Amino acid sequence: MGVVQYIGKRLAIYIAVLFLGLTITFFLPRMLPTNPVDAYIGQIQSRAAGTLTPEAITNLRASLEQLYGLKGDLLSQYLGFLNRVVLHFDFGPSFAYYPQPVSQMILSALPWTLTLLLLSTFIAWVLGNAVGVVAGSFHTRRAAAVLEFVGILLYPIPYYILALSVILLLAYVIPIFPLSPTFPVGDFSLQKVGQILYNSFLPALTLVLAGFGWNILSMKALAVATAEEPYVTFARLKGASHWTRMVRYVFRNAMLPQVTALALSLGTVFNGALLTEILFSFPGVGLVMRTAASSGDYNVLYGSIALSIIAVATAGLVIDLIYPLLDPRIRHR
Amino acid sequence: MIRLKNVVGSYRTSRGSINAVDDVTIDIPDGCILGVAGESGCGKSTLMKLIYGDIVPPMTLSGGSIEYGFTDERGAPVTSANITRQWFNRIAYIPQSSMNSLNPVVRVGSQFLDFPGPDRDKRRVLETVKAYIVKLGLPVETLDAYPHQLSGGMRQRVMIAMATFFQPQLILADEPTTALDVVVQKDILMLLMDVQEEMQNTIVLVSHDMGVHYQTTSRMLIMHAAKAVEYGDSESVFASPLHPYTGMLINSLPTIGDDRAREGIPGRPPSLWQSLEGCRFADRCPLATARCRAEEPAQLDHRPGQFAACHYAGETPEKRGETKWR
Amino acid sequence: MAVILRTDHLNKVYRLGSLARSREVRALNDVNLNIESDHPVIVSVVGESGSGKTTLAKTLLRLVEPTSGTATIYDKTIAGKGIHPPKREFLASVQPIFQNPFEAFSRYRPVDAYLQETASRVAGLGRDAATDAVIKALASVGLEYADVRGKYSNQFSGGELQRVSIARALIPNPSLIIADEPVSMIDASRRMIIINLFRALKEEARRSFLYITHDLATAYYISDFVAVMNRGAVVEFGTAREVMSDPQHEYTKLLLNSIPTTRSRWRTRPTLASA
Amino acid sequence: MSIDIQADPQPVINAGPERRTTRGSSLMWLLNPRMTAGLIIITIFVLGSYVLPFFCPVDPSQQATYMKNLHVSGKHILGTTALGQDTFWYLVFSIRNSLTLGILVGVGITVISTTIGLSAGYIGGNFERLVMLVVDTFITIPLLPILIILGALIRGNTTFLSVGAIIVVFGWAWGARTIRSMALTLREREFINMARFSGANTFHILVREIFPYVSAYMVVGFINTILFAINTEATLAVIGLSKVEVPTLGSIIFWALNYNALFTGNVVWLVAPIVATVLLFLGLFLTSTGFNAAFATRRGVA
Repeated sequence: MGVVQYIGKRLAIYIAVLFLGLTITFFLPRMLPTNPVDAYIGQIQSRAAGTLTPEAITNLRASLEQLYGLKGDLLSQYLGFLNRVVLHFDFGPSFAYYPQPVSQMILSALPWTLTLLLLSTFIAWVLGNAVGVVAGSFHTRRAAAVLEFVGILLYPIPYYILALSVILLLAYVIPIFPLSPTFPVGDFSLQKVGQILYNSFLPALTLVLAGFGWNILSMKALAVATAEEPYVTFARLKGASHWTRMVRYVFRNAMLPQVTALALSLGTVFNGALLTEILFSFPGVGLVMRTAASSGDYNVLYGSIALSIIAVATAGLVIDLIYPLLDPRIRHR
Repeated sequence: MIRLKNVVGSYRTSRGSINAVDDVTIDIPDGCILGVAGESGCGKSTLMKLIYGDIVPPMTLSGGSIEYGFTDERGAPVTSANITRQWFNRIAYIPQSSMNSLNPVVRVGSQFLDFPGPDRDKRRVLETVKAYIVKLGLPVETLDAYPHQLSGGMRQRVMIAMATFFQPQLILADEPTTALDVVVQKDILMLLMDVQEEMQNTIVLVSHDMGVHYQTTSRMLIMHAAKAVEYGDSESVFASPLHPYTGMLINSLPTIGDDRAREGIPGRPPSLWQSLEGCRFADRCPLATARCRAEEPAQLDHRPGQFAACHYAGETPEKRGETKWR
Repeated sequence: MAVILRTDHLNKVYRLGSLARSREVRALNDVNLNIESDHPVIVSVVGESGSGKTTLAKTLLRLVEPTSGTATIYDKTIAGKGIHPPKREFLASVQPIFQNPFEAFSRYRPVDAYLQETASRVAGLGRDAATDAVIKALASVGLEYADVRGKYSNQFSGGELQRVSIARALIPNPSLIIADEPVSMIDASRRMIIINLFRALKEEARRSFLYITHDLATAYYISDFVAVMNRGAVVEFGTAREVMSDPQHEYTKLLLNSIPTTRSRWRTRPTLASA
Repeated sequence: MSIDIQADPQPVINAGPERRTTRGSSLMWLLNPRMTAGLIIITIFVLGSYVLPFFCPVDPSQQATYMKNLHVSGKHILGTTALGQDTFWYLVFSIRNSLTLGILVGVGITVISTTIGLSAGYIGGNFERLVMLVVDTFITIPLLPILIILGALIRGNTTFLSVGAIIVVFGWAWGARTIRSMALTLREREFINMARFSGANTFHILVREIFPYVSAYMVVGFINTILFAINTEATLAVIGLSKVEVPTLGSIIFWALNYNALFTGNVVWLVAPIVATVLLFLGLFLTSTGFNAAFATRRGVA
């Protein structure tokens, strides 16, 4: 398979995934018995203690349907949805912060999420793989078993448990970090940056720990398998040093499936990031979604989902496009 | 001269210990190509590991000694204890599967550099490598290629270039052409012989193909069930084998133009897990007598430089009824 | 005379890559073979890796559909574009023996299950008749039913298992047995046991064999006819004796010259009497 | 496994009849240290959470049964919650409900992913391409945002089981992907052709030839799915989007967080479910990797 075919195939999958993902987002909520308009009208009704007239309700319903793109039959709704999302990146206005456009709200939260996510994923990947390759290369030693045990202990633990444990340990038992973090908004100053870093430490630590365990385990398994490859045996018989074998032979080869696995697990990593944001009140997309969910701000929810799908699919695409640079078997054919 | 004295190589497993190479004593003269033949499981690969010094658990050199007859940089004699420091220096190894023995994600050229050589200047070494591979009939571009871009024959040439680059005194080749087609196999074997003739070093070649041995070797070692059963000049081993096993091995496969019926060798080598008495070939041997089953034959020189471990090796072929297996 | 095997302009083209940059590999290039005989025969197809010999075998076994052309076995056209012989009839007339016997049986099923199934599903025998057929087939390859029954593939040696595999192929009395490198995974010292078995089965069970191999010497030893393949094409065809002792095609000569025999040396080797 | 040609690093290859193992019915080979540790933990959790409720004096989710925020004592092993529930009993019911959900979802997902994965891998062609596209989409798109919107929409009008159903809808893809790639390699194996020439049809091949090779993975996949399901429900519950009235490992934390257990000093309310979750997940994970390792060793892979 040449590079051109590789890229072409990957792009086709990307477009298909985006299309399918957006379609699922569109149809799933519409298959549920409740719809946002009814839910919202119900909310207003109960607030107004049932004093709304039927005409008022009809008017309200019409304007809400307009707002949510629920007008017309399912097909025209669907086409309208795709048209707005794909061509204009428009999700309508937020309801809770009317008339602020949803896209603007999400885009201002996105840098927070991306910084937290990219940084912690990168650190977890590098640290986890470094520890994993050492554990795998020396898998007969006792120390390697200890390293692997760290992975076993960390890997199955859900994000929310990690987050709470981190809070309990580093903010409650040993109170070095704030129990309820606050993130300043507005113009940046040096002091604010410091405050942000200080408050972001625990959420970042949570994400690093979660990714760390997974990377250790899977890299260790890959490294053990790679170390059995004839080319590593031959390198040893050539008299190549331990370091050369571990880095140039085992790691260079075992890294490739790890990159692919990272691209595949981005969705899960992203989930974790959203959840962590919610638990730490970190002002990213996750928190926006949580707030929107409790106030019934459905446009914001739809927008965040669409954006999440686009972001994760694009990140996966980027990783897969970098892949040929790492694997000469795809690059040179 | 490389001297193997009563060499025993064992594997330790949860079921106990077995000797995969059992009491092998041979002198390998300098400047020869020694062929090692035998069925799978006879211990030929274990013997190679022992000579190469690749002794890692569960395998151990549990008896005997190996003297290499050459010295290290400081003039001290090389032994099993320090042979690993001579890897790809005084002693080199050509593996079976060139396909998988090169790192798939690193260019061929830089794989010439990741073992410690006498010269630390990588650029200068690379220039020498270039000149050398051209001499071995490979294009210069080979060094910039990745392994998957080379054909099987080219890869095996690269392996030979790597193994012979530092002009080692001893080269071990474990089934170096098994994975190749016959036409390429001939090329590679010829190249190996050329290199050996020029460098006048010693090559130990393991192969299951008696034809390969006949074409390339000057001395032959035949192994059966961890024992050395025959050792001598190839010419003489092929022309008039002393051990019935050697004769059967040579004649186990048909030859074009020869219409005699072939039977192969009946039975299988005995399991090394059980205690073995007498000759280990007795159960498969058409000549075996009660003495063979009771008494283990000693390695006896029946001709100058040719020994066999068979009670009846000294008898004339007619008397031994050689027609039974030829 | 019956047509044992005939191929008419058999072609197989594999397309690698996709629309952007495709590469064609011609695995079979206009293969025309015609073997007629009144007696069962052993036909060898010899060639190096990539010569197309395995593709030919797979085409005849209907595991690969030819791009064009047809193949006929014992007067029945069995392969070609759009040709679908009745499944049972096909299985009863052509049976395979595979290269690696350990790969040819599932590790999770006793090997005799495959024999039983062949007897009941392909040969269409009832329960008792099927068992009889299995016993008979095993006996003809020198194995006892009691030693095979209920055992899994890892409980056999390679040679034994290959014989079980041959016994299975014999059960429906196929006209042609196609053996793709059946001895390459078996220790050199014991290959002749299988090779001689083919010869004996040809004489006694009156089966024809198509023996696919890279080993010219064993092909010479058992074959009636030999086809030499190179790059998808049959470059030389004839009786084993003709082809091997008086090769016409340059490629056949090259192959024969490259075999390391124990009869004459490529070049003289120094002896060590002097050393 | 090759018989010849290959070198003889392990002289065992040619060892005689001793090597021939007979298939015993004993499953002792499975018990490596990891698996043993995992099974012990799981057994304790399963027995504890399914048997103990029979001895429970009251409905643990009933609020104001006891005094609020009582400390750990002989009467209340883990104290009481800010809602006046006994923390220990609430936790026991939580574990039981989470486990039940996990097992039900695990069964559902295993059946669906095996069916889809096997058929896609074996049948191949355009069918496989289409299935894989859907699978890749389900794997790539982040699940949590979708669960959040579904949770927001159906909150209040849902049953605990419909939460499980949603998890099944979004959870089958990973397993299907793994099983499909296994079926894909199995399809090329020679014994499939052997079965075909022995007269087997597609259904026989899927069930008799391919399934046994996949079944070991299914056990691993099933356990991992239990982890996934418990985790997903708990995640939703923690942010208040599951049926939080039902005691689960997530909802207990939701209430603890909502009533600021840390500030009020009722740390046990928060720590107890965390410890329970970590132990349970560790047990499940050890069992699945232990099982995997035992199987790999037996097949000579590792």
